[in-house]
Amino acid sequence: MNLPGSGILKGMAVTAVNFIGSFFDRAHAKRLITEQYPEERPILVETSRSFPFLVFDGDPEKGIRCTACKICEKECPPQCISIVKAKDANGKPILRPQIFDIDISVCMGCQICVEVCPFESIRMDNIYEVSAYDRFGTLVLHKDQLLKSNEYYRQIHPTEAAQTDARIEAVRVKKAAAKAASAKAAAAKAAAAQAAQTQPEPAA
Amino acid sequence: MSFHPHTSSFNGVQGAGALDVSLGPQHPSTHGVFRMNVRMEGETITKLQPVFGYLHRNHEKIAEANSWLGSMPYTDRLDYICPITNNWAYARAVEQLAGIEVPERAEYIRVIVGELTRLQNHTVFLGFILADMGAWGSALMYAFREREKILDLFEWLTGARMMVNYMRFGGVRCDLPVGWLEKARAYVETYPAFLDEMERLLTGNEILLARLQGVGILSGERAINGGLSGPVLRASGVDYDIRKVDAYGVYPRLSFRIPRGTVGDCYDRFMIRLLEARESIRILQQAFAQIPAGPTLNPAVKQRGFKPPAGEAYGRIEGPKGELGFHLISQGGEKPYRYHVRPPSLINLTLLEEMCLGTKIADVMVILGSIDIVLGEVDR
Amino acid sequence: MHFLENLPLATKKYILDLVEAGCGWLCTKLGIALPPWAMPLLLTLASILIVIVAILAVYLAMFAFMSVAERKILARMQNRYGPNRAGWFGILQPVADGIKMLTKEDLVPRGADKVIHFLAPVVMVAPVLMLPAIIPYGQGMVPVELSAGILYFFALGAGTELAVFMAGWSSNNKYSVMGAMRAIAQMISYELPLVMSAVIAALVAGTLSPTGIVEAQGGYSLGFIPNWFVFTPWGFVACLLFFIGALAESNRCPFDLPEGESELVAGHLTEYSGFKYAIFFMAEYVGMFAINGLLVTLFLGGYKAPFPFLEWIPSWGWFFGKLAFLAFSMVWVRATLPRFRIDQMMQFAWKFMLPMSFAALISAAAWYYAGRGPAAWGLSALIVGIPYLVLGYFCFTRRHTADNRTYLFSE
Amino acid sequence: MTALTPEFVLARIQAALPEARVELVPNPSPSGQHALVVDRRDALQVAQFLKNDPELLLDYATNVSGVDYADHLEAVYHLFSIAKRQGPITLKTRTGDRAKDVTVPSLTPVWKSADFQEREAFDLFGIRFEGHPDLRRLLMWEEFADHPLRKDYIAPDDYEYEPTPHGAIVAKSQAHFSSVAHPASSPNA
Repeated sequence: MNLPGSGILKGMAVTAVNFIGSFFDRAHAKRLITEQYPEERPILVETSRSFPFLVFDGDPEKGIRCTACKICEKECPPQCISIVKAKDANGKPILRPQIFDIDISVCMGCQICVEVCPFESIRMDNIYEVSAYDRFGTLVLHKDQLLKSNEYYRQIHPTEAAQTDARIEAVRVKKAAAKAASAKAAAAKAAAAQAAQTQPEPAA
Repeated sequence: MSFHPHTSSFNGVQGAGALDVSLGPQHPSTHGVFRMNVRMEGETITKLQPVFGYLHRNHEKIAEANSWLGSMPYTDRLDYICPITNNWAYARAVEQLAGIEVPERAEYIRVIVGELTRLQNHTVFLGFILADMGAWGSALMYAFREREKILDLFEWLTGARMMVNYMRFGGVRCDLPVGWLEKARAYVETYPAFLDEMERLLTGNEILLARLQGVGILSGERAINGGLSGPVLRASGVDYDIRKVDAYGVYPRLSFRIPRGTVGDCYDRFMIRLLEARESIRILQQAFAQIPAGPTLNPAVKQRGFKPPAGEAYGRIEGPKGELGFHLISQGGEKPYRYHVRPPSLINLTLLEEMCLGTKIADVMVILGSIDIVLGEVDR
Repeated sequence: MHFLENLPLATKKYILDLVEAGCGWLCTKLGIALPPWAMPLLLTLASILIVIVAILAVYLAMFAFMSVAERKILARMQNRYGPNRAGWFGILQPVADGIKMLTKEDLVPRGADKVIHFLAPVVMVAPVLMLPAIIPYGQGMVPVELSAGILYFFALGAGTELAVFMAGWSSNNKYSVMGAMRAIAQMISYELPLVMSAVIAALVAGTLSPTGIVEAQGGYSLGFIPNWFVFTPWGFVACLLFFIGALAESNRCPFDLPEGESELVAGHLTEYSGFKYAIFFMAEYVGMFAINGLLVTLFLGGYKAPFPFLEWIPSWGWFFGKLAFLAFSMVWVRATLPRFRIDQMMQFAWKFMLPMSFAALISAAAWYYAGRGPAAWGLSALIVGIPYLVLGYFCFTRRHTADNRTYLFSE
Repeated sequence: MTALTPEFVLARIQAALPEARVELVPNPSPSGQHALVVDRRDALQVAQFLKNDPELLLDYATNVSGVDYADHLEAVYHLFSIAKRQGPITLKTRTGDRAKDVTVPSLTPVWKSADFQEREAFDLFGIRFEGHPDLRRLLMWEEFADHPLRKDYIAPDDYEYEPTPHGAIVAKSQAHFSSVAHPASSPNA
């Protein structure tokens, strides 16, 4: 049987230990784990994700990977993506978005768009300071704001970017081989090779 | 609304000394926007009526408009304290519906993240019930300190601390990053020390004992009839844990015990969580040792445009708060025909009035805290 | 050493000399001949004013410091940083809080009784600011030397109950009324053990004068143990009872039922905002310092040093040091303990604290008449120890222990 | 968990309550959770039997959900037995139609756990549970008229839409808040 009051004393010993311990936790590992935000910034882990962005290679206009296939628009659970296909001078649709908007006030960062994209073109960013004064205008990101280079992608998600690059490279090699084959083959055969080139599903 | 400056505002008084108070939806300790209409005589509760719906967003309707995969991130937002187990319950229901096999490694990963989620839920519970009792946040802050470390693990694994969107039909979205297992194992090693600290701080404390023991007693029979589940059910002495009963995943290969109480009061509910957390550590240690290499996602399952065969299924898991089930009806299309969540938080409240009658208003908060609800799941 | 010890009194004397000289100079300049009674009267008034200003300044400074220190200490106990943005280490936080409080809109509910709603903070703060008058802060540093100082203190302290009830009732809010009801029940219940334990000290010291009680605790036994009352069995118990009673009287955790954040939102303060809230807040803290000051006076040897070789530290330094320790303890308790339930709180007062205070009273008498020697010490310890175990068993252990539970495990 | 087949349960019911109208509805899904559809007039009796029969002891009704089919509404109960650790048994009751004849008996007197869930089904589907002790809306507010989870439910446009770049929604919100100029609406609206 415990003396009445001993439990309270035991509890007070715990708070006292934490009180003193918090002054000796220089590494901020055990007790004082709070980050002093504007001065200390969190070191994000590689996989950390926030909002989507569009990857381009080299030139932001020509190197854009997105083909405006609208799969992400369809699959996005909160329906925050909006895409309009670009048209050439004759009014014929081309495989490039004219408009690509993501409303990040609606976006919930689930990265389903990333998983469903067959062209490795939409990826998750890790920015976290995206506040704005205007709820309606500023939080809709347009194409020019969304486009970020592959180098940036490699920088924020190195492992994932390396895997993506490898996949793209594999597809490119395959394509080149197919092209070489098709150059040799007859024109009729070329059409068949074209069909085989459809991109594989990305591994989810 | 009429305004009478010199009359009392105590409307709806029934009999001498009765006082109707609406506790919530804005109240410091209703765990969100929960509301209870309470009738009191003095401070003793004579009637209690929970009012729901302040966080209602018709999750089920949204899911019926979304693809099967598209509902996965929404399940994160049901019980936002433990999103991974919500993912798991949904994935398991869909896997039952479509008869999908899950690779072994994925099952182990699910057990690991699921038990980590249980750890963090029970940790946070310990803090919140103390806050409900008016302890000025020490236990809560220690709990959040530890939860932070588990959330860091989740962020590393899934990319997000809370809204993980991690499970997929037939596995998990991505494999464990290099070094994750070691970090997680090292963390789990430190966890018993934290539990010891919490026990030193709490379990002997006379005020805490007086506040918890004998409050809100619930018999096992009533608990079963009321459909209660999880730690609340087991605290009432019912030996029922879906991890054992349904033996889903790789749980049959892991050895762990199911603690259950003998009295069924708030103290038992409190202690059951502590004991369960210790069992979770055992499960985690075994899972760390046993996890095999291999694929983490069944390659036969097409996630995008997923179309399960027509039919219906009820799949459930033992979530940290109780039985989390999904009742799904497919008509073979890309969207669920019916998607129903069996929310443990809501159904555990069924007997709230029964537990609270005759207790003091301060006890109501403790009983509510001991049930451990999350409004995201109650109101959906 | 002597300079520091005498600093407050010397300052006062210096100011009075200035006043006297200044008045004399003014009179000769204006050619007025003062009547012989005028100058002593003037000096008395000046002296009173100086003391009032000094007390207010010290207590308000302590309040300001405490409001930030409490949050910092609490934060550290909870592994947080606490306020550290306003000024150096958050030292300007009280200023920021004050500006915020003053510029906040002063809301009065429509259905409130506006006059009483306004008067409640005034009624609260007036007696509380009068409490510090009788506490001896140092050697010869008593603002008002009252021979019945203890009586004065408790008589005034009871006034806050009225204010709390006024606040709760006038707000016309159910939470507020419930908080006020709780406050009345709590304060009246805890006044008894509080007064009883003060009576013990007064009985042994043989005086109701605070200075007399402090002087009764002077000297050392065996050359190094100070004769403070807290170092006797009865005094230790009475000191603890007084500390618990002080927690309850100043509505601090675990007796913060009137405010009962998790149940009653903010109790009687629910409908107060802005400056009125700040007044309540201030009154609470000043009241806390005053009652802790009394505790220091009654049991912790007032301004006496704990060891002979530490007597070079000025006496008022010791007083405020002890006060700081008590304030820290209150924060420490607040960081650790959950709140009582209303019935448990009442039971604790009437079934545990009151009998214990009687036991301490008898124990003190036994100690007094058995000659204060080791035998008296043992007898006195027995007289408080047995009731403690018996009452502790019946109040807590019999009903609530962690040991009487078994948990079944199934594989 | 020991498998408790619906066929077995059906046989038990028919043996004990020969006049009860219960039929087995197969479930084509791999889950194999075949349902027992009970005529609503016999539902309470059957439920009592299921709960108390010593072979079944289905004492734990975990889940109650409503379903909206083209011609009727359905209340689905998932029953387990804690005592015998078996289940689930899917029990269904059906309303006559979707408009007028929407009553089914409440099983709350048998399983208290159905209390909130039947209220939810009443709220979201409009199934009237007869004999429910306190049949009120659970999630929507009392004055709300419709039943949101019905397939023919039309979302009202009297609340503020979150603006998205999507033309249809933007147009709808603009129609409602015609005075609000909407920056996101320019390309697609």
